[in-house]
Order: sequence, then structure tokens, then C-alpha cells
Amino acid sequence: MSIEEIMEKSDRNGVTLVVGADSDIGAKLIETISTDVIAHYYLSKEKAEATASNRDNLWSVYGDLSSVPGITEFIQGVVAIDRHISRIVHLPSSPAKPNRITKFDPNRYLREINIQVVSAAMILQAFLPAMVKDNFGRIAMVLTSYCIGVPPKYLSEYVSAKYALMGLMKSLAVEYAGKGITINAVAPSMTETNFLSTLPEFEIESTAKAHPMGRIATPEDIVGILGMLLKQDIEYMTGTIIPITGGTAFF
Amino acid sequence: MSIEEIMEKSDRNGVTLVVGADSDIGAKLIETISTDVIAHYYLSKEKAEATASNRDNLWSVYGDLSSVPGITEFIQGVVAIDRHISRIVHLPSSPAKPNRITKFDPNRYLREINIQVVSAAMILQAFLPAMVKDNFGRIAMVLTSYCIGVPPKYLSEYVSAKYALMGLMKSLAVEYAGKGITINAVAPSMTETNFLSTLPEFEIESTAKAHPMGRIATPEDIVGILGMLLKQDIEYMTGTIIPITGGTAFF
Amino acid sequence: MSIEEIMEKSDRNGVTLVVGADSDIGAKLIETISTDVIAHYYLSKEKAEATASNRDNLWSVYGDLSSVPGITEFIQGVVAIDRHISRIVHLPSSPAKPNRITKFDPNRYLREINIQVVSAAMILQAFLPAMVKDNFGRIAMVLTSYCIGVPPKYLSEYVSAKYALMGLMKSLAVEYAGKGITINAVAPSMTETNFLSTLPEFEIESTAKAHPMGRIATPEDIVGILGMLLKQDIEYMTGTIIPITGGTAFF
Amino acid sequence: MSIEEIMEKSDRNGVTLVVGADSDIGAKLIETISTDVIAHYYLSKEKAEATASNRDNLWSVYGDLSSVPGITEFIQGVVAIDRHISRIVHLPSSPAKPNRITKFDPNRYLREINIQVVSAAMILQAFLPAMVKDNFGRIAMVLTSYCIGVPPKYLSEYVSAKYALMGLMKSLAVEYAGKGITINAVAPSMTETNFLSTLPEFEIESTAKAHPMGRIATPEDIVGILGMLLKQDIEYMTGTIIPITGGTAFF
Amino acid sequence: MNRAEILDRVQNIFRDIFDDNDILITDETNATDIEDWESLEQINILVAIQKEFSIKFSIDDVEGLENVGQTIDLIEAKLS
Amino acid sequence: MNRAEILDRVQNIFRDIFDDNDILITDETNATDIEDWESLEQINILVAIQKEFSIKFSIDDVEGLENVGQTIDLIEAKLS
Amino acid sequence: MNRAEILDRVQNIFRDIFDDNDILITDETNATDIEDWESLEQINILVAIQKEFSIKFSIDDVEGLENVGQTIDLIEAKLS
Amino acid sequence: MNRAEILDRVQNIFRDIFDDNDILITDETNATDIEDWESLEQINILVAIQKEFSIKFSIDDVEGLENVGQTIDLIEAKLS
Repeated sequence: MSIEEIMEKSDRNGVTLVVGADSDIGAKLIETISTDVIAHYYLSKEKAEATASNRDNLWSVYGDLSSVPGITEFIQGVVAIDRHISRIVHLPSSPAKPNRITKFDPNRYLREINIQVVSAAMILQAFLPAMVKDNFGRIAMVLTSYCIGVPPKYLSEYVSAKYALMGLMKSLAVEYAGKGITINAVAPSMTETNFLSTLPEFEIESTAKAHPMGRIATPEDIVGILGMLLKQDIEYMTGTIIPITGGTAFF
Repeated sequence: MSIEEIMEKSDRNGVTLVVGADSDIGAKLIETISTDVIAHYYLSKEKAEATASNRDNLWSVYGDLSSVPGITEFIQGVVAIDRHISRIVHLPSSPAKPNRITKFDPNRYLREINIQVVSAAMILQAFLPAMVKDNFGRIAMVLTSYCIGVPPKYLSEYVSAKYALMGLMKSLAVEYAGKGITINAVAPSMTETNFLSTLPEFEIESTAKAHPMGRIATPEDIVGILGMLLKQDIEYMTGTIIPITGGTAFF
Repeated sequence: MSIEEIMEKSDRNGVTLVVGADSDIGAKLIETISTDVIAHYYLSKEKAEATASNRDNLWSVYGDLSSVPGITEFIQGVVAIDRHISRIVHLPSSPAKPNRITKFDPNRYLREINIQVVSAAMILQAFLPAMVKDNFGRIAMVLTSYCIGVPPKYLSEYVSAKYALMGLMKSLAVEYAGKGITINAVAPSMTETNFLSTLPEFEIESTAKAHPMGRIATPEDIVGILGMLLKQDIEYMTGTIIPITGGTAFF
Repeated sequence: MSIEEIMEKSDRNGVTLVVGADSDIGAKLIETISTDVIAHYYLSKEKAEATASNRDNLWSVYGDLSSVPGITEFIQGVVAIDRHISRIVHLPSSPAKPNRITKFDPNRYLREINIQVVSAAMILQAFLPAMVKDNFGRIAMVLTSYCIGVPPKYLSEYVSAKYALMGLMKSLAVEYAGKGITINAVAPSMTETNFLSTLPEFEIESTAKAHPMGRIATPEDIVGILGMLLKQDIEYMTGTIIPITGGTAFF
Repeated sequence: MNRAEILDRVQNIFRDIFDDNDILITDETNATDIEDWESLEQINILVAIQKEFSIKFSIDDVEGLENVGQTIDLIEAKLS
Repeated sequence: MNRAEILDRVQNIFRDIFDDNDILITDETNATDIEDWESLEQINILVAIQKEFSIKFSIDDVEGLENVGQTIDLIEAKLS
Repeated sequence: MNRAEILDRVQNIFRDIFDDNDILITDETNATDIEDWESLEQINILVAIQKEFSIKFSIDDVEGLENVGQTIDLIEAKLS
Repeated sequence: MNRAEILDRVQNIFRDIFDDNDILITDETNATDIEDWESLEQINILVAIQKEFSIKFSIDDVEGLENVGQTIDLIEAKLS
């Protein structure tokens, strides 16, 4: 890279927008980011306000992503903060709840599509143009190892929504390749987070016991890779999905 | 297979439900099926009625799949015909229209999710239980080669919806493996159908010219494989996606 | 397709060369081919001669594929029969024998590379040019479901050789796309053949018991798909790998 | 991780063995490793000796990997240095030279299999047991983006050898999962290295011109990811292949 | 709580999960007796039992449960 | 229709497609002069031109068009 | 053949498979006692036992064998 | 070097690359005239020409060469 380019890029931190900071992965990630952060919460307004006061370079915004108006309102909230956003990490999803297709609920499914996919599309629609002008952006999304190979039984709504997000991620990676913007994703297997609350402990135990490493993934395992994807000098990697599964699923 | 099983399976034709018979692929497929067919149309009620009169073992049902009530009404229409459905081919989608993500329209996207994915989920929810009782079913879906590897630019809405359908297909293949039901898909590259009307001819020409075989796919190329996936004795293949691309995309 | 093309293609049966007819899949496949067949045997010369006498449109050739001179000699044997070969099915491999990498034997591995990969390359090198002149050819190879996703433990030599064959298959599919020649493969999971003799019965039982369909694959399951890949009118499919696994592995 | 584990792991640097340090990627990688390094060279003995003198914590070993005896001798040379090896980076390969399958040369191909695959298998066979005892190891291999999706024409020997290495990598990742050892790979697209010398400049220019980023990959692009794969705390990622292609190929 | 009472409560859980008020279970009842009794239902049954009796199962508790009888033995053990 | 009229109509197409009424095009104008003029816009421009002048392009017509001038030459040829 | 003789022959099988002539096994010996006793070795041990005693195991026989003692019980049962 | 000499030397390159000593090329000869003249051979021809005439091509030089004549024009330009 020429000196000019280095200079030009030297001030490329900007703000990192973490969508879905409610999840333990989001929370852990924010801890590792010393620069300015805008944290989005959707589970609890209180948590959002609480966090805001913790750190002076952290803004927090509550937003219900389960409907188009909610997403629009959230984006307006972020815009109101009036800072250039150079990095976006997209984590929101509902906890995966096992269900047979015979219990398929179209409204619950469309709600999930809003939370995971429409939110990603509308947020990127809003903030990518400024990244293009700046010729720099880093986007990271959180998929699931269920997007790799044979998915588990009884999670068709969740898996389908994650696939929709995967397709969006790849399409946009291609659309923005060569504009200084990378769009990548991680695909973790079962991870120790508050989202596991919907599963009985013996199920989690049994997954850990069956895993060659004898444990499920931790937020730290995920955050380390997410951080790498946000690095300025990781610029030739886009559209990729990084399995974080301890060898239980990969391409 | 024991004689008993063969006997038991000997009368396993039942009715084939073709969802999205408007497409030239659907039309061509129906020609190749001599047994009873229920054809679904969503572009034109007239076409639906016209076809009905062509053949005495063909029923046709019009149905708007772009909303949950529309899908529900369509399913009721099929149920009203009161025949056991043993095979389902799922083809509905809107023609892929190139667009930047900056022109993303959430309602158009959710409409596409309904047409392609919610329709598939609700239809299978309705008809899989009878197939399970019969211990036999063949489901085939039509994806796109854009679901393989690097997708084209400017089709993020379409690609994301097809990915959602792919995730649903794989999940259900696993959920119904071992119940006599196979669920597979084809992934064709650009195919000569009425759906190309949204693309300028010079674009289609240029795709054909750039293809190693000097042509795009034909409905015949696709129907041959779909027919194979519906065969009774192809019972150990499920969850698979068959690229039909003349070597331009594969796993 | 124009009438001319149809005419031109009307007599496109030619001879089918089945390399590795020792395997039950190869044997079963040959039964289904009524046109001329050249069958290659490498386990037993006797078996080769025996088969030859069974059928008047079947030639059989013994050939040791474990070394380059052996492969060369085999090819000369086929050439000596002096018939135009329009289809090749490639099945040879040693039975997969579990082993730790700490017991890796380079010579055994290179022998396997010869049997599976070098044989395929040299045979295609010998017979593809005539297919190109004829603007028609169908090649089908037998890989393994272990080439999909996470491979099993302790089969690194076997899996690596099959991957090498997979890479060759894809490369040649691209090299010959648009010359009337398709090159595809099947990827079966554990199949009931003589090759299982190296595994204890309780292992096979346990695989069958763990399979959602309660059984491992049969040669019939595989032959049905191989036959489809050899069909003249399946011309827009090349470079593909078809998993035949009952839903236990797919892309 | 408990304090004990952290303590136990605190001294886990050991020596990094870089096999194929002749390549610019290998050279650049070594620059970034401050801890002890054993560098393997196979193109020039001189280069090997020269490098040895540059740095006091770097040993260099010449080794011809194109034959089993050569590989054995090389391993003995490394063993003679008598240091615990905790990390291995495997880069050796011949420059990809375009060729039709009709020009296939079995001996050249088997030579490539030795250089790339047999060398990896024998080296890991030699050094994995000590890593297992230490419950720690990091292995990184260099594949190619040609292992993803549709390979380029006329590189069947090279692609097949890389696939063989990919199959070995995945198999060993599974065999060693849960033993503290991760085995991963990068899959770069065309990269600015001395290996491009076999391609005419106008070809390289044309690849760069056609790339959305207007450039091919640089050794820096690759080394950044390789370094991440060697990190001690990246322990839940194994068997993965990371595409480094600027969005031109991914899974 | 005696075994009969436990069986009765567990039966209600089964009727609820399988939407079938005619289900009658005995110690011998197992997955082959009730259609749709697969991994998902087994988990749901165990979760419902945890709630119903305010007990908690470990993986070792629930691995290899083969019929209703063994499940009730387990509940009894947890309650005692 | 003379060249000036064609240029004028084509300019309106550009203004419409790029949502920018200040766009001024000349024979020399090419993709580097207008931000966002990428493959997608090029196709939309050509499609709009086909409609506007009720002409039809073949792949050979549109391959390798390098600037507005060449595009207008093509339109003139089609119209004559 | 008495239990001691069986144990002795099985011990030789272990010594052979683990390339270690000092291995001493008892009824309590299990996979945690011998490094490298993983799925692959378990299968090789069972196959060697089938040969050694010319007996044949079914999946139900070998599932859930937890230690040498249970294995020897199985052999005895097969031989009787 | 005159055009005839260049053509002659290029013809030798063609004969060598296509293993065919009967090949006769003219300015009009193009990829459709010679079987197997595909991307790979085109590159090999250009590389051989670079060596033969000790000249160097850029991507702009070689893009869109349609026949032997254009190739020889290019060589002449490079040599002058």
C-alpha cells in the first residue's frame, strides 16, 4: 500500500454499529471495541439505557426490529446520533425454538424474517452509501453452523431465516466488492449465551458432551473472529462464512 | 425390498400437485406426467380455467400466494378436490428483477418471501401428514444456480428469498427422512421461459454467448431432472440440490 | 434441437466402458446396460474371463491400475477391442480401511492415487479425443459422501484420494463443457457391496441402525442415478456431484 | 478458561515450522513471526543457507519433497534440530502450469502429489504426536481458490493435487479435534508471488483488471489470515477453509 | 407423592403434548407405542416433567430412558 | 430525427435513471464521468433507449459501447 | 475355556493393538486407562476378539461395553 | 524485419504449438480456422511470439486480437 493510501486510511475508525447488543456475543464484542460504538438493544429498553451510561463513547438505541415501522424508527434513531458509521455487526435473532413444520406459524416466521433479514437489508440500505463515499466499510453478520451441510431437525423456521440472511450477505458482498467494503459472516455452533435459555440444560449438556472438544462455543470464541473481520487491513476477504464449530461442521 | 413392500408400493402414483404451473417449466413438466395432476396458477385465472378443460385427469386451481390469506385459500381449494397428494413440485417465484440494495423495498421482499417460502411451508404443512401416513411422498423444488457459490450483482431480494427456500428444503428433508418422503431441488442457471420477459433480449443473448454450450437452459433440461426426483424408486436421495447449469456453477 | 442434430445424435449409443466392474455397483450397472459394454476387472482375472462369456455384447479386460505401466497396458487392451467408446463409468478404489495418520504409508497412498485418480486421468486422456470428434460423451465417476462436509475419522488416505478424483472430475467437466461431453459423479454413503468386507458386520449394522432410513445404500440406489447421468438427453448437467445418502450428507 | 488452563497454556509458543518458505507468502509470514522458526526451502539450497544466517532464532533446512526418500530426509533434518514444534504452516507446491488433460503426465502429477500431499501427511505423522502430548498445536495449509466452486480450465493436475490436500486437511482436523490441535487452510485467488513467473504478464494484468478490486491478492492479504489461524486463542476453529479472493470465490 | 399420582400427572403431560386426551400410559409404554414420540417430543415431555414436579434433570439422568416406568423411577428418585 | 434531438432525448433518459436533472452529456461522456454508471445502469439506459426510440438492440450492437457518442451513432444507424 | 484364559488371550490382543507388551488388563480396565483407546481401537479389539475366539458380535452385543470385564462376560456368553 | 518474415516466423510458432507442420496461416486466419485454437493456445502463441521477437505485450495489446493479421500488425508496431 502506498504512503498516500496509508495516510488516507489512517483515520478510518469511525463508529461501529452493533445491532443486537442484547446477545452475550454482542455485549462481549462491545467490550473489545475501544473506539466509538452505537449499541442496539431490542429485548429491553432498560438495558439499553443502562448501558448508555456505562461508557462515554457508547450510544445505545432501543429498537423493535420485528416490523418494518420498528426498523425504520430504529434507523432514524441511529441517524439522529449523527456520526459516520464505518462498521456494522449484525446479530439480532430470536432464540431457536424446536418445532415441527406441522406447527409452522407464518406470522412468527415473517416476524423472524423481519428481525434477521429485513433489518439487515434496511440498515445496510441506510448506511452503505456513506461507506461507499468513504471507500471504506466492514460488515460482519452472525449466521449459524446450521447453515452448513445437514441442518438439525425441527428448526425449519430459524434455519430458513438464517439462510435468507446468508443469501443477502453474499449478494451484497458481491455488490460492494471493489468499493472498499467487505461483508462477511461467522457461523458458530451452539454457543453459551442467554439465547440458550429456551433449551433445557440437559440438552445443552448433551451437546457439549457429544462435542469432540467436550464443550460448546463461548462468546470469546466468536468475538475473536468477528474482531478480525472488522480489521481495516483485512480487505481482500468478502462474502465468506467462517465456521466456528470445533470441527463439527465446515464447508 | 421384500415382495410385500413392492406390493405395498405398487399403487403409489396418487396425484401430483404442481405449484406455479404458469412457468414454462411447470407447463412442460405437466405434459410429461400422465397420471393425475393438480395444477396451480397464480398469474392468470383464465389460464387456470383454460388448462382445466384440456385434460380429464387435470384439475387446476388459481391462487394468489403473495399473502398468507391467499395461500390459505389456495390450500382450501386443493383440499376441496379431495384427492390424496403423493407428489408436490414447487415452482412459484417472481421474475428476478435487477436492483441495487439502495432500492430495497421491504414489502416487495416480504411479498416474494410469501410467494416462494411461506407458500412452500404452508402447503407442505397441509399435505405432508397424509404422505407420512402413506409412508410415501416426493417433493421437488426449483431453486436457482444463484444459490451456488458467488451470486450475481443486484439480485439480493431474489437471491435471499431463494436461499430461504433452500434452507426450508434442507430442514424438511431431514425432518422427513425415514418416513418414505424425499425432498430435493434443482438449481438451474438462466432458463428460456416466460420469466425472462423482464430482461432485455441482448442480455439473454449475451448470457447464451458467454456460456460454454452457447445456449441457456431449456425447460426440457430442467424437466428431465425433476421427473427423476419424482420417481418412486429414487428413495435414497433427499435434501440434495442438483445444479443444471452446463458447467457454469456446481458445488 | 434441430432435426439435423437429432439425426446426427440418433445413433449415439456406442460402447460403455465400465472401469472397476468388480464392485457390486459396477456389476449391477452392467446388468442395466443393454448396449455394448467393455467391463474392466482388477481384482480377479478369472472373474474377468468368466463374465466375458456371459454376454455376446460384453468384452472384459483385466487390468492392474495400481501402477502407471499397469494402467497403460489396460488402456492398450481396451484400444485393441477397437470400438468407439461414448460412455465411461469410473468406479475403481480399494476398500476404505480405517487407520490413524500416524500409520500413514506413502506407498499405499500413492498406490490408491494410481488406482483412483491416475487411472481416471490416463483413461480419459486416451478416450476423450474421440468423444470430442463425435461431439458426444458421458462420463460418470463414483466418489463418496465422505467428500461432503465433515469426513469420518481415520480414513485420511481414502478421503484424500477421493478428493483428488473430485478435483479432477470438476476440472475436466469445465475443460470439456461445450464439446458435447458431460462429466459428473455420485457421492454415496456406505453401500452394501463386497467392498464392505473390510468392516466388521457390527459396524455396518450400527451404521444402518443410526441411519434415518434404517438401512445403508444398495447398489440399486446408486445405479439408478448413474444411469440417469449416462442418458443422452441429460446434456446440460456437468461437473455436478449427486449425494446419495438418505439425507445424512448433502451440499 | 480457568486460571489453571491459562497458566498451563501461557508458555505455548514453541517453534513454528514453515514448509515451503521459498514462496513469497512463506517469506512474508516468517517476517511476522518473532518466535523461533524452522524454515524449509526446496527451490534453492543457497537461499536456505543464506536465510539461516539472517536471524538467530531461525533454522533453515533444505529438502526435496518430490519423492518419499527426499521427504524422509527432510524430516530427519528437522528432527535433528531437536526442538518441540507447536505450529506448522504448509505451503509447498509447484507453480500452476496450464495444460490440457490430453497432455497429462502421470509422473509429473505424482511428483506434485508428493510435494503437496505426501509431504504434508508424512510431516504431520512425524510431529503431531508431540503436539498431542502437549495438548496444543496449530496447523495451517495453503490451498487455492480453485478448490472452491468451478475451477479454471487446463489446471487439472494442480487442482486435483490441491483437492487431495484439502481432503487430507479436513480428515486430520476431525482426527485431532479435541486434542488441542487445530488444522485449517486458506484458499487465496491469484497472488503476487514468485510463483506467477510461469504466467505471462498480460495474463496477470488481465486477471487484475477483471477483479472487482482491480488487483490480485498480495502476500500480506494471505499472511494476515495465516497469522490468525496460528493464534493460541483461536481454538474452536478447525477444518475450515478461508477464501481470500476479494469476493470472486467463496462457499 | 405416590407412584400412581406421579403416573397420573405424567399421563396428563402426555395427553397435552400429543394433543390426545385418550392416551393411557403404563410403566411399559415406550416410544414405539405412541406415534410421533420422537426426539423432539421426548425433550418436551422431560421439560414439562421438570416444571410439573419442580425437579431438574442432568444428561446422565435422561440418557437411555427406555419407557415410562424408568421415567417415573427417575422422578421418584428426584423427589425423595 | 437529427443528432441533437437524439442527444437531447438520451440526456433525459440519463437524468431519469440517475435521478439527477443537472446531468449534461456529450459524445465524450462515459462511465467514468458519472458516478454509479455501472453494468446495471448501462442495461437500464439501453432498455430505456429501446423504448424511447422503439428500436431493438442485439448483443453485437451493444457490446463495447464506450461512450455516449457511440451510443448515439448506434441509435442513428438503427433509425435510418 | 475359563475366565482367566480368556482374560489372558484378550490381554495379548491389547498388547498387540497398542504395541505395548507391558499392558496389564483387569475387569475394571476401560478406555480412560489406556491412552489411544478410542473408537478405532475399540473396533480393532472387537474384530481381533472375533477372530481369536471364532465368535461373531452383533451391534447389540457390543453397544455400551464399558470395560474389559463386560467384554469378557460377552465372550463367555458367546462361547457357552 | 518485413511483414513476410514475421508471418513466416509466426507460422513456425503455430506449427510448433499445434504439432502440425502443414499449417498455413494468412492475415485472415483466426480461431475458427484451426481446431483446438482456444484460450490456452492463444496464450501460448502470444508467449512464444514474445520470446521469438523479444518483445513484451500488455493486456491492452492482446485484448481483442481477432486474427493473424492483427497479431502481425501488433508485432510490427512493437518492433518499430
